[in-house]
Amino acid sequence: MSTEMTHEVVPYKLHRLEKGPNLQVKCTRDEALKFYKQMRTIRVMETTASNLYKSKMIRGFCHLYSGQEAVAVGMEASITPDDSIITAYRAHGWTYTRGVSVKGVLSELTGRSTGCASGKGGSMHMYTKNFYGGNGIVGAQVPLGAGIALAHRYKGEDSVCIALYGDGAANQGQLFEAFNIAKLWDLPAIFVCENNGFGMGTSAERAAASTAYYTRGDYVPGIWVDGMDVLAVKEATRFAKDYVLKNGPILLETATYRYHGHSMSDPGTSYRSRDEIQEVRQTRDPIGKFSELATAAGLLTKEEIKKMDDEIKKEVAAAAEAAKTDPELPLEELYTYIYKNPPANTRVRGCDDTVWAPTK
Amino acid sequence: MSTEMTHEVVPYKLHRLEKGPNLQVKCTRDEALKFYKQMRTIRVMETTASNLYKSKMIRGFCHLYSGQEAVAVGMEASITPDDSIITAYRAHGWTYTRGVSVKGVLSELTGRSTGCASGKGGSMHMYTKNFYGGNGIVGAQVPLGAGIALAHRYKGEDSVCIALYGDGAANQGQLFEAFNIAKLWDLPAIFVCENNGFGMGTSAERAAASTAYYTRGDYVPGIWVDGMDVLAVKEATRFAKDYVLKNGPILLETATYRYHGHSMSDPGTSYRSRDEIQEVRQTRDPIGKFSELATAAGLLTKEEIKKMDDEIKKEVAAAAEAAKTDPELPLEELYTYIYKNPPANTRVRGCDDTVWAPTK
Amino acid sequence: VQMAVRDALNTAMDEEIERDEKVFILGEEVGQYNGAYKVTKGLWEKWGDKRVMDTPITEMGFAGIAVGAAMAGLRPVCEFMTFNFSMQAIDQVINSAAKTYYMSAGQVPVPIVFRGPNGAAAGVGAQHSQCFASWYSQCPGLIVASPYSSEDARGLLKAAIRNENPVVFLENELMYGTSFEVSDEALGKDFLIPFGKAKIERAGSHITLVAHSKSVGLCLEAANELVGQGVECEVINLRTLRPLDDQTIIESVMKTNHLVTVESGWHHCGIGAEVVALVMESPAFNYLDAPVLRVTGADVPMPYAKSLEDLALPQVKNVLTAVRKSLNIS
Amino acid sequence: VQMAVRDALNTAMDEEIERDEKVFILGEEVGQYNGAYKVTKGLWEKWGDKRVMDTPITEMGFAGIAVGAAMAGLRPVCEFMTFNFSMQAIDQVINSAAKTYYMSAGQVPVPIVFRGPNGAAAGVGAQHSQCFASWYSQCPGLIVASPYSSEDARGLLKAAIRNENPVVFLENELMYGTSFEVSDEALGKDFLIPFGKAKIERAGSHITLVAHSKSVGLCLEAANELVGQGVECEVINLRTLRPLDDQTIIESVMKTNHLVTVESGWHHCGIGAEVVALVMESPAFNYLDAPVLRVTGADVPMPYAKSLEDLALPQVKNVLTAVRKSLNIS
Ligand SMILES: Cc1ncc(C[n+]2csc(CCOP(=O)(O)OP(=O)(O)O)c2C)c(N)n1
Ligand SMILES: Cc1ncc(C[n+]2csc(CCOP(=O)(O)OP(=O)(O)O)c2C)c(N)n1
Ligand SMILES: [Mg+2]
Ligand SMILES: [Mg+2]
Repeated sequence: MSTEMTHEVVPYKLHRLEKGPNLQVKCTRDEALKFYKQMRTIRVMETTASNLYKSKMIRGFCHLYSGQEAVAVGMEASITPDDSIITAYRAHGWTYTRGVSVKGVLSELTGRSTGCASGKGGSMHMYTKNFYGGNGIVGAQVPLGAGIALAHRYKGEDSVCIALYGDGAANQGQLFEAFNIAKLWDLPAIFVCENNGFGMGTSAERAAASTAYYTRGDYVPGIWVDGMDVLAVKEATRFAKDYVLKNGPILLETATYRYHGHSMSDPGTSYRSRDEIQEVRQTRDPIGKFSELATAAGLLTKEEIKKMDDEIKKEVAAAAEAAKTDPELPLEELYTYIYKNPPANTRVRGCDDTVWAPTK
Repeated sequence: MSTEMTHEVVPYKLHRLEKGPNLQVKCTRDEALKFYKQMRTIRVMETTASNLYKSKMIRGFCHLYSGQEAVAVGMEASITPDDSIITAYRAHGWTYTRGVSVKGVLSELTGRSTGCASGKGGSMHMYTKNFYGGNGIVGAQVPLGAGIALAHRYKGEDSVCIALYGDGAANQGQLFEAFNIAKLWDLPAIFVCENNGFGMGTSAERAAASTAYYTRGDYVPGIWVDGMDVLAVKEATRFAKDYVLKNGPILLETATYRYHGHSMSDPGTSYRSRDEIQEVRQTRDPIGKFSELATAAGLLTKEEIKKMDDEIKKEVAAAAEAAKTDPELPLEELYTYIYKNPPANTRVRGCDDTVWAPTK
Repeated sequence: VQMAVRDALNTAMDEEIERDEKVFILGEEVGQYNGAYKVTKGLWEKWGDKRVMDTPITEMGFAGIAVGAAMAGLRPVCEFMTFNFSMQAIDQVINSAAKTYYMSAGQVPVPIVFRGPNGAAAGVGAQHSQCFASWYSQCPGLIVASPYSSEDARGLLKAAIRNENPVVFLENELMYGTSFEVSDEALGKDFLIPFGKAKIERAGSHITLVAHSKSVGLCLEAANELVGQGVECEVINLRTLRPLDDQTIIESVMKTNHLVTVESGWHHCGIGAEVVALVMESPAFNYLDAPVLRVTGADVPMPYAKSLEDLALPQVKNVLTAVRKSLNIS
Repeated sequence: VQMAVRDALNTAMDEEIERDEKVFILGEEVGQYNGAYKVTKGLWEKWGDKRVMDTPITEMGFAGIAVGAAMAGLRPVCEFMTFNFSMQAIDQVINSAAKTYYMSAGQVPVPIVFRGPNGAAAGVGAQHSQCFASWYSQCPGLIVASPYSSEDARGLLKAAIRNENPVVFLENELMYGTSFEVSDEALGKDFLIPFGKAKIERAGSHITLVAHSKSVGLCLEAANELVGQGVECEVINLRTLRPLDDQTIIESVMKTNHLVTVESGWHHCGIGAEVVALVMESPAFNYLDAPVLRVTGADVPMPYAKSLEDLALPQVKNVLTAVRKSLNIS
């Protein structure tokens, strides 16, 4: 078995940068194990979420991350838990890579008290240390992310904030406002466009006058990176983190794809063909591609992979079981966590004037 | 006396354009008379407004256009009354060039019923045919302008809409949203950044990570033009109108300057020096420069100019007199024009529940 | 015939597009995708790009464009995928659409409809469940409609599209699939419901229930239950929130002497509060035999978990509690 | 000593910046220009770029950045040049600031203050004169303060900056220059006014006047005039609009049996409506000897012309009219 491989990534495209990330990316065996495991876990978790949704255990919106795993896993690989992340409603994968257990994610999806937001947040609103959501308003997380970056710099920390948004979100005006301020103030913010080709039922081309998202920051330098290649993402993120700590913001476009519909209620096949999805699955799948690479290089064996798959399946199945059976919060918790440290005698009004509940 | 002159303008800067407006711009004697008269009238009108403000006849905000006259006059020269215009609160000059009399403007400033919005709008909110204000919300007029352009195209008219905004406004997110849609839909919109160097007390450099405003539309082509030269503005506008009718939106940056403070309450000298203002007045003044040019070319004589100046002074003085003495609307008009065609018996509530006024 | 609210809205738009060539629809996914909630289904196929325009996800931009187009003489129907996202564009609704006719002393009317689902859907959490009824209805210059039934939906939407003023049209996602019996008259191409007129959905003599949108259904259910107790509720469907039909409310209260308001938004400065205040200031005050009570959404951001969500929204039992308290029965 | 409201706000911020290094101010023209209305005068010079940040004219962007910074542990004071412009950023205030603590089940508090002048100034027209008191106070998760006097301004702003929650702090431009006598206590560095507690500005036994911000002054003036008629008004300065101090209002009404509310915003779903509704639902209802009356801004967009503007805003005479009507005197 080898202990390290070197992989040549699809060339980056650069905007306002002389020099980009390395084209040759190293990967150790430990990394390979970790990347594979994380990506596969997200995939299985999302498939499980899809099933839970179909059996009506998950309600409302449920935006799955399948197909985009390499972005979350690759980025996490180049940052530390002290760095911060904020993303949109397509948040399950990120919640997991930020350290929440599969059970914490799935139980949140089923609205259980053991969910990572105690069932108050749901699919779109998950949080953990240095992970600020899970925001349901397209684009709103981008200025928030710039603000988190500001806080890192203000406190004198050597940390960065990654703010993620979709190709659809890329046209939102508040992004451009955030880019401008981040550049004026040289904030350590990495703005990441996860370009999965569609914003709901609208293809990138129908929504954007320019789909070269890595250039849309104008005066903010940008990099296009193959978002289906975990190693390319990892290297671009390493470069970006280093860059923003020295120079202020940068923009990454990660070219990726979503396999499922926009949310569970969207079959996802009216605006693209099943063939298109199939083709991506076969030729660009981040997990498939990475395991081929790692086995070919002798970093991982098929057996190891099989074993991991089995373990992951079991872990996720157990988590799903808990997510089905764990209790929801007791009803009185409807009225808690509206305010931090409310005055002792505060009462919250319920749906009629006979209900005045205590809070905390 | 000559009947025409040719003037070489300061070179345009082009963004995503192969070919720009002509560098040699012709000007007839009739045009010269008109341009001079319009620019001078605006200047005198604004000086008069400043005096009316100081004597407390004008209240609230009052944003003067002095220094920027060449932009309004030059643009109007290349469009027709069927084309549309929308601008921000710095609207007096535009209201005049769109066809409202000096009296209509000044009376609006003093809140009189003879004002062009009957005194309901005030300094920031003036309107007339194909002139949609006078908008007080920085940036809001830009999507509105794109919508007016849409209406022209929808109705099959060969008309365009000019939407103006300041250098400060140029960072507002909704501009970028409007640019994107205008480009996707190829709307006949000319977006014009009147760069007068400051947004209130903030210099362009302190507010914008890129002050090359003519490039800020990214995929929207742009032209920088000397905004102190009425002929350059005229020619660029001719080019732009032709361009947008064929190709969709374009962006113009007109480099100009404001002599007064941001609004009357701002002395305008804490963030720039008196010398700076003086220097612009002496070397770049749009009226001074144009009259030099026209007299040197023998298009106008000093005597003619003097005569025009006298007439303008008189006209404006008479308008100011009316603006001081014309009546305000009768009080019952507080309650009119809230809704168009309200049901016959509609009553509007006043400040206490004994007041229920008729409306229309 | 039976007709779902979704179809009532859809046919209303279809007919108005046909009737007036100035009418067009724009918004996110309204065209090729047939609408996020399929309210515009088939319209793009039938009418094409000119009349049904898909926009990028840029509410401020496209709402501003729609308002500009209205100022220049068109009649846009601007869909917000949900009204939650109208907050991004609310300045264009309030400052550009609602105030311009007044600021221009009548020179620039703004005939536009802003429509989309308002308030809580199911399981969509705090950012996607807000009711904007009271915010929008606070602002003079706007008309605010909030249909309950399919008939309301058709008649109010057609009236909105033909109106010369900006209309905020608050639908409810949870009602889209609900079918109602619809009269022949309501199927007519010129079926218009006037703004500012409430509908008495059910006459009764003991207590008045005032509601809008989905909450009207709660009132009717509660009224049915109360019949068994010998209580006859009068149920008023407001239909329009601005202008509010104070007359119908006042007359009803003078008859029943008891009033409960029901809405799913928050209580604080809500529609119920306004109804209470207007009754106070009216001759009906002296006819009140008990204080007016409000049934509203709980004073919390919307939680995701089902049991909590249920508790955060008014239910029939809250209406019953309020009615019984008002009538002092158990 | 006498202190202008402007200075009360200025000293409060200065002291809080000094006290806690997480506190900083950002907004348009707050720094080098000393604030559009000079409320932040001298602070940039004293504290520098780190603590006082000038932003571009991009409310959504900088409000979002401020909220993000608060989520990450700082304590931003985000100035809107006026609250009219907060509409551009209102989604960040409501959806990001107010709801996140709840959505995260307590994991992400958002300690931030949004402040600036609210409501009508003088002669600035319809787009620059709106009162946002009722919109913001509708939303759970927010605290909404509305100071009247210099003491209010100091004590409430310091409390807001130290609070763990998002606070919307509604100032009034027309009051910035007004001076009030300020107690020694109020000059103390730790002078904090608790939220949810109204202040009885003037005790009286015949009628209760409830108001916030500048309207408190109208009530006090009216009260002075009425003394001559033998009428003693009790004037309640709400200070906080969310949470509302219902107890103080209720107790007062049970004493005076008459209530008039006064505010400069529109009546429809306004603060007055909420006060009426809460009184209705309280034991005070049975103590009312007359219906509660509201004095509010006229139901129109704000006109520019002086005479119309005067008529669009509540004046002492409107308060007198309402009081006399309530007491049935002339
Ligand atoms: C401001 C706003 N407008 C509209 C929506 C509805 N919406 C939710 S997701 C979405 C599509 C976003 O697409 P993209 O940014 O590409 O992200 P992806 O879903 O592909 O991850 C839309 C329109 C919203 N949540 N917020
Ligand atoms: C959304 C919004 N934010 C802030 C303001 C306050 N304001 C009015 S004008 C102005 C400066 C605008 O500068 P610029 O766009 O350069 O135009 P100029 O005044 O130079 O013509 C500001 C901050 C406003 N009216 N609207
Ligand atoms: Mg996408
Ligand atoms: Mg400027």
